[in-house]
Amino acid sequence: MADLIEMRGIEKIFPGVHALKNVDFELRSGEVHALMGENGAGKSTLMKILSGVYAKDGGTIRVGGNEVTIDGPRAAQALGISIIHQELSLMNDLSVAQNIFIGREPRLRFGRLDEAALNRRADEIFAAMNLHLDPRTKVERLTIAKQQMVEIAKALSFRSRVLIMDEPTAALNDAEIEELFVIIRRLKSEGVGIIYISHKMDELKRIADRVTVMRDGETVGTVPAASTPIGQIISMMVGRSLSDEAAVIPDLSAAPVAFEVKGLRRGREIRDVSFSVKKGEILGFAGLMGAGRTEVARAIFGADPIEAGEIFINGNRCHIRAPADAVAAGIGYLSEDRKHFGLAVGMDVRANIVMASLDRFTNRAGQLDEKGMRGEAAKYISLLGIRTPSDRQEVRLLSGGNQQKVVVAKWLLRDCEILIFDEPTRGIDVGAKAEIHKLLQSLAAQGRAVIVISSELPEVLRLSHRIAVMCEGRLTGILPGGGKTTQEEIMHLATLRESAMEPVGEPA
Amino acid sequence: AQDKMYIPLISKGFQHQFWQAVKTGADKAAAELGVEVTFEGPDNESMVDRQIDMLAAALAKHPSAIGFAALDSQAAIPLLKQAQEQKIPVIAFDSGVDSDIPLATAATDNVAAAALAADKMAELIGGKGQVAVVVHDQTSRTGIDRRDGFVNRIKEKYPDIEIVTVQYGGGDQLQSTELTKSILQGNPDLAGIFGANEGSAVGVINGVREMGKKDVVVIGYDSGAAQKQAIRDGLMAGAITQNPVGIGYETVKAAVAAAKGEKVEKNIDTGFFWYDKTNIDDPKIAAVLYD
Amino acid sequence: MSTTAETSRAKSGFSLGAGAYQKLLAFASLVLLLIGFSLASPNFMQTANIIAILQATAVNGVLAVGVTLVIITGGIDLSVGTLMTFCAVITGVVLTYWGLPLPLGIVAAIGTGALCGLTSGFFVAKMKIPPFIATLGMMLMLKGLSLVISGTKPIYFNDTPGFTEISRGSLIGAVLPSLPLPNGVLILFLTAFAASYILERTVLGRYTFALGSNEESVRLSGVNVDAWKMGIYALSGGICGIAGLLIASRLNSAQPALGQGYELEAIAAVVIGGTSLSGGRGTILGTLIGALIMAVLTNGLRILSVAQEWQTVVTGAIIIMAVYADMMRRRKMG
Amino acid sequence: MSTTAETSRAKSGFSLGAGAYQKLLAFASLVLLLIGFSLASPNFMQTANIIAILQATAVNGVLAVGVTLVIITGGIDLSVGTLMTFCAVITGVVLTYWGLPLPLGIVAAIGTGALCGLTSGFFVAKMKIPPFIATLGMMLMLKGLSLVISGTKPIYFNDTPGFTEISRGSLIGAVLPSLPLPNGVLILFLTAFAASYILERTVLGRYTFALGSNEESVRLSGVNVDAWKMGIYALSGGICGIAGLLIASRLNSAQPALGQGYELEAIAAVVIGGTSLSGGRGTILGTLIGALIMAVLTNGLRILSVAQEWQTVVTGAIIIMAVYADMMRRRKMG
Ligand SMILES: Nc1ncnc2c1ncn2[C@@H]1O[C@H](COP(=O)(O)OP(=O)(O)OP(=O)(O)O)[C@@H](O)[C@H]1O
Ligand SMILES: Nc1ncnc2c1ncn2[C@@H]1O[C@H](COP(=O)(O)OP(=O)(O)OP(=O)(O)O)[C@@H](O)[C@H]1O
Ligand SMILES: [Mg+2]
Ligand SMILES: [Mg+2]
Repeated sequence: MADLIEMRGIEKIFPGVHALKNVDFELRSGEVHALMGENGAGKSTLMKILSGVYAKDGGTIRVGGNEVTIDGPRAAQALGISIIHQELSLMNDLSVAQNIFIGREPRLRFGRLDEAALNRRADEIFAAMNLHLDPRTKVERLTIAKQQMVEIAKALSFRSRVLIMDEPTAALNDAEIEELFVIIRRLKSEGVGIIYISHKMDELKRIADRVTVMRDGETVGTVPAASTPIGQIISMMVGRSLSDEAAVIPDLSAAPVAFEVKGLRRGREIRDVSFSVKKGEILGFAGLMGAGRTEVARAIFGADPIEAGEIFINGNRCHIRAPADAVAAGIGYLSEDRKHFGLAVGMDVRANIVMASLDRFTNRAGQLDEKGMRGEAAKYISLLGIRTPSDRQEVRLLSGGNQQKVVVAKWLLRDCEILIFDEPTRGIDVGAKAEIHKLLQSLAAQGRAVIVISSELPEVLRLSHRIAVMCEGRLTGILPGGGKTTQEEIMHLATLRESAMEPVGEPA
Repeated sequence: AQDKMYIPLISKGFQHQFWQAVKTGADKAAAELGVEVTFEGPDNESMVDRQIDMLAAALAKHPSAIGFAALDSQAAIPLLKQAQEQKIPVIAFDSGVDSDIPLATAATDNVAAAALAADKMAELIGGKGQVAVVVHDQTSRTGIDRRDGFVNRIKEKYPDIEIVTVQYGGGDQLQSTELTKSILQGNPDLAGIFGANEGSAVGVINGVREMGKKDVVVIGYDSGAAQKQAIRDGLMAGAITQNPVGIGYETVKAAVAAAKGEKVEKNIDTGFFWYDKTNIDDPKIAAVLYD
Repeated sequence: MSTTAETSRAKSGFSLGAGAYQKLLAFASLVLLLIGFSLASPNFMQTANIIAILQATAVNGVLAVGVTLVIITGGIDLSVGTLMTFCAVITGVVLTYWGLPLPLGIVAAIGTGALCGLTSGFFVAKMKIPPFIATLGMMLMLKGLSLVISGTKPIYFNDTPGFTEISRGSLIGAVLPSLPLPNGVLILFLTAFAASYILERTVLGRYTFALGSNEESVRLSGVNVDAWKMGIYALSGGICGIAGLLIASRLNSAQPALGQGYELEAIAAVVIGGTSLSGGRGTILGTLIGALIMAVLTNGLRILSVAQEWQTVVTGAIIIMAVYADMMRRRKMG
Repeated sequence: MSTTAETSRAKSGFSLGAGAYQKLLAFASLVLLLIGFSLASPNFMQTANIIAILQATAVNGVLAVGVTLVIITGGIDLSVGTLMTFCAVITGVVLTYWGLPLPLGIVAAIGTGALCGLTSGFFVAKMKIPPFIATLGMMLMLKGLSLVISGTKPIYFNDTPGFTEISRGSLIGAVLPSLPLPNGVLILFLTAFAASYILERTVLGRYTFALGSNEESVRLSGVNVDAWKMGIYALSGGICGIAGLLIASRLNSAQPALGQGYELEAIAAVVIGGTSLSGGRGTILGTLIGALIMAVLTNGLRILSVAQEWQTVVTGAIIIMAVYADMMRRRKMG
């Protein structure tokens, strides 16, 4: 059978970055072809060329055996290629259904819109995805995860021959990932070719047929997914092998409580949440999408208002009304939504890294210490392996994973006593993820209190000294970390609806 | 205040010194005659429809009489008819209204006044040479009348004088200053400049001063502290002044008379005067000048 | 779920009459102003004055409706005022200089407006010139051309009987003598209704919001963004043409020097009406209310015989307060 | 690698002198205009005229520098023109009515400007009123207050010897008689240099860019966003105070009616200079060039004695072309 897509010798050069060097890639119909590689390896760039977002600087593309020129998104759509972009690009002010069918609205005569048909069709797609979402909801009201689901629905609505998924699961929880895989399998059986990009190694075995690995803008090789050990794929990606150690839980019985929250509430989103973190402890937060973990973190940080609740730092009551108060009190919060809340993407890497710590680089006259900032930026660029031509590169030009590393660097540099990381490793490659885990552990070892919110259960299990689980705005229980807790126990608490409300584990 | 007669004056402008002088005259008459007067005008003389809105609001207050300086006579006719129906007498001021509704008009003949400026210019530059004109507005009645009055007189009577350019500075002193400097730069042999209202005239003085051109004859229009000073200092040869205080005063006086049903004179010519270094302190002239 | 759906429907707010509760609240600042002025002066709340206010709103209102469309795309249009004048002048040329019949004059005004709008749209969409500059340039060009074409003097419409009826006559008054609403006001409402319909119910409207929301994402969806954008600017220009007709008819003349400064007032009405200058959200109803707030304010202060310099001060303060009250209300409503 | 680094450093563009290549290119439209006018008229390229052009740039240039700061934060300031006038009037009150010494007048002008800017900033940052409305309200209030305070008449500075020297005198000319640059121009350059320094080298400047880039992310970095924003508006207001001094000194009087319309010209200079109205990027150097382009254009067309109505048309067209050329250049450079 002829390849559905055949890309040969693809070249792409950005100012200062040779992003793709003679890259080959092919896709058969009815296969899931995973594209792997470190942050900045060139995966998204290759896919943007295939979907008509970027023009290639060299090489050929064949679709169904015929050489084609793809000069725009419309051309790609005409060839039956659709894409879920890594960076969400939805229209916030429009409804979900309006977003999905933008450019293809069902119309009545005289250019009038058939809104009813629009919503009906969106409903049909959601039903097929087993997703409960009102098509009339405005996108800006959705969480990142739901927005991701909308992007997926939009791509599905094209009924394409080729579907590119650039990190579709980065924002998703296990339950949604499972739904997505059901859809992928169905599409596969219908003969659709799927290109799948992810940094979650476990997904490879579950869904991929073949794996192509890229490194530094070059193809390293293509291997069958089933018969190749994960370790080998990782070493193809990072050029070395990684060891995967479980968390060693220190004895914290003597450690003082660094941070305590009592009776935090706001409407239906946060319902009487209380917990504490000791110095040197990593408290993991698990829960399904919409459980309210982000809400709790933002409320603590003063980013959103609260109705009731007290916050204690080292035993002293703290009044936090704005993020500035929180940071002054020694709390740092890394947001799950880097594009909107984490980065000024139009500014350079250096400026973003120092954004939360500018007072440290300012003299009495308000003058900035450019040299000092350059030094710190350089330190974190090498520490986290941020792939960027220089620390003056605008952040929007970095790959998704490297942008995430910049946010991480920002909070590492700020050096807070209490650190809240919301999905810190979203979109970060395996190698760097291990680095970040090590960093978090060393922060805790230095006596900091660390809270990690993660939708990846393995990450929660690997990092946490204790695991808090939330469901529908309530803290349903706190479980011990390390090897003592299983995924099933967490899932039980994460789905403990109000009817069965009775906190388990240690009293909150 | 209920029994007090109320007379709104809708003028062509408000912030400029000329209009403030008209307002002074109106207020003076109001105090003497024991009536209440309000004075309003749009920001600039192109805002015909804004003036109509002002007139409409004034009519809604059921005044005893109205004073009106029309930016465009025709545009106001429906409202003037409405005033006529409601038996509200209308007195025109500053320039006439092309209609027989106004019972009286208190105005200056701008064309004749500008022609006098042209005569003085010709006299001062010796009947030949290049002159330029800086006007405040290209489309308003006063702008057109003063420009045409000046330009036509030169064309008719002084064939050896060339008008090299007519430019419009919106009556803004700074803009008129820059404009004058460019004119002087572009026409190095210029003999004289006529500034057609206070802002233009002051701008011309500033421009001439900044360019250091001592031999350019400057003729202005209206008065104001800066122009008076310039005439005393010899920077400005002289200027035409109207009698804005008189215009305001006569308008209110006529309006009160008309409201009482008395007969009023149809044309109240408040006159215009040439003033220069020699007569600026003459009590008759000083009375019509304002700061 | 149903709550969300309802809220979002109310927000999108089509149809000038429906969706009672939230709509009524949106009027709050306006209603407060009306009550205040009524109490302060018996001359305010009278049919003749209310009609005067509405008529004062007509031209600015129509311009504001036009510019709302452009602002929702995330653009701005500084040329609306001078474009209005330019259309009036062209109508004057067609009707008075060439002596053609009235319908052709109307077509000329709207056609000229649409064409100029299309040109601005071309500058913005195809030449990628920032809307501020493109329409600033357009504003200056049209300002100059109006003077050139008219010979810097007003063109009167005395030879076109019935021309003044466009704005001053009253079709409604002919049927209902107790409601002598001038046609100009009727035209404002019809224009607003049509624009609202287009915005909420047609593809063009959908792309208007989409462009303002996230232009790049619309482009990535394969939509011919440039063409639609030009269409929106053309529509907005056509609406300015209507404003040109209204003002020419009201003044029975095309005044070539008029128009500059009107863009600021129109944009102010739009923003007071809750449309965001960063695009993606806005309603025509809001714009109408914004325009009315400004007209009521100006008229009311005049009726109270407030000194002119204080009128300006008070207007500035009330605009800030009205918008602040509106922000508070919306924040409370979630 | 090094190319990108260089480009981005050049983009940030501090220091009016350095970074030669790209800076020179940014002048392209300006240089083209200068060459064109020089060829067209021998009277254009003369010391006196160049100085006249620079002097004509001074007031608008200073205002544009001030408004650049606000625009980079993603805001807008419509009140700059009337604020300038208000500051001039206050200076008049201090110097002429109260008879206080000159330095106090200068402090009063800049202080008043900063205070009014702070107030606008308060409306925007604390009351969350959209900058367009907040500064529109401010514009109207200041316009009215200038008239009220001055009693609707100009305040002259005849009793303050040396006041006119602020703008008209020439410190440089006293040292270098061949370069009689008026102090007004010198003040423009100093203001621009200081603003540029603040923007590129200080925390305030860093936050100016950051706010325009992504205000929410700055807030979530624990920065007291509101305070910094108010600071930026205050700084911008203080700069308008300098403009007030310049214009008062130039006219030897505070003209209370002047100022409206200046905001559009200032914003135009900023946008022509490449600063984006959506915030996050911009340079003072660009603004200076934008202001110069406008001044050269106006002056040149007048020198050529182009009829005024055509001047307007040509100005509009050239502004569009200049910005288009600039866009092309930048796109080519990547
Ligand atoms: N528009 C651009 N301009 C300049 N450089 C770019 C641009 N887009 C991408 N790059 C650079 O190209 C390289 C490849 O980026 P790409 O987004 O393809 O990486 P990726 O493999 O998708 O990484 P990730 O896993 O982090 O998403 C990176 O070094 C990135 O900085
Ligand atoms: N802008 C919003 N408007 C209304 N409801 C919202 C909004 N944002 C979030 N919610 C609701 O708040 C609740 C918690 O949201 P959120 O998804 O952020 O929690 P989370 O536990 O952090 O989940 P995630 O795993 O996605 O990070 C959900 O019920 C969600 O629907
Ligand atoms: Mg990527
Ligand atoms: Mg979350």
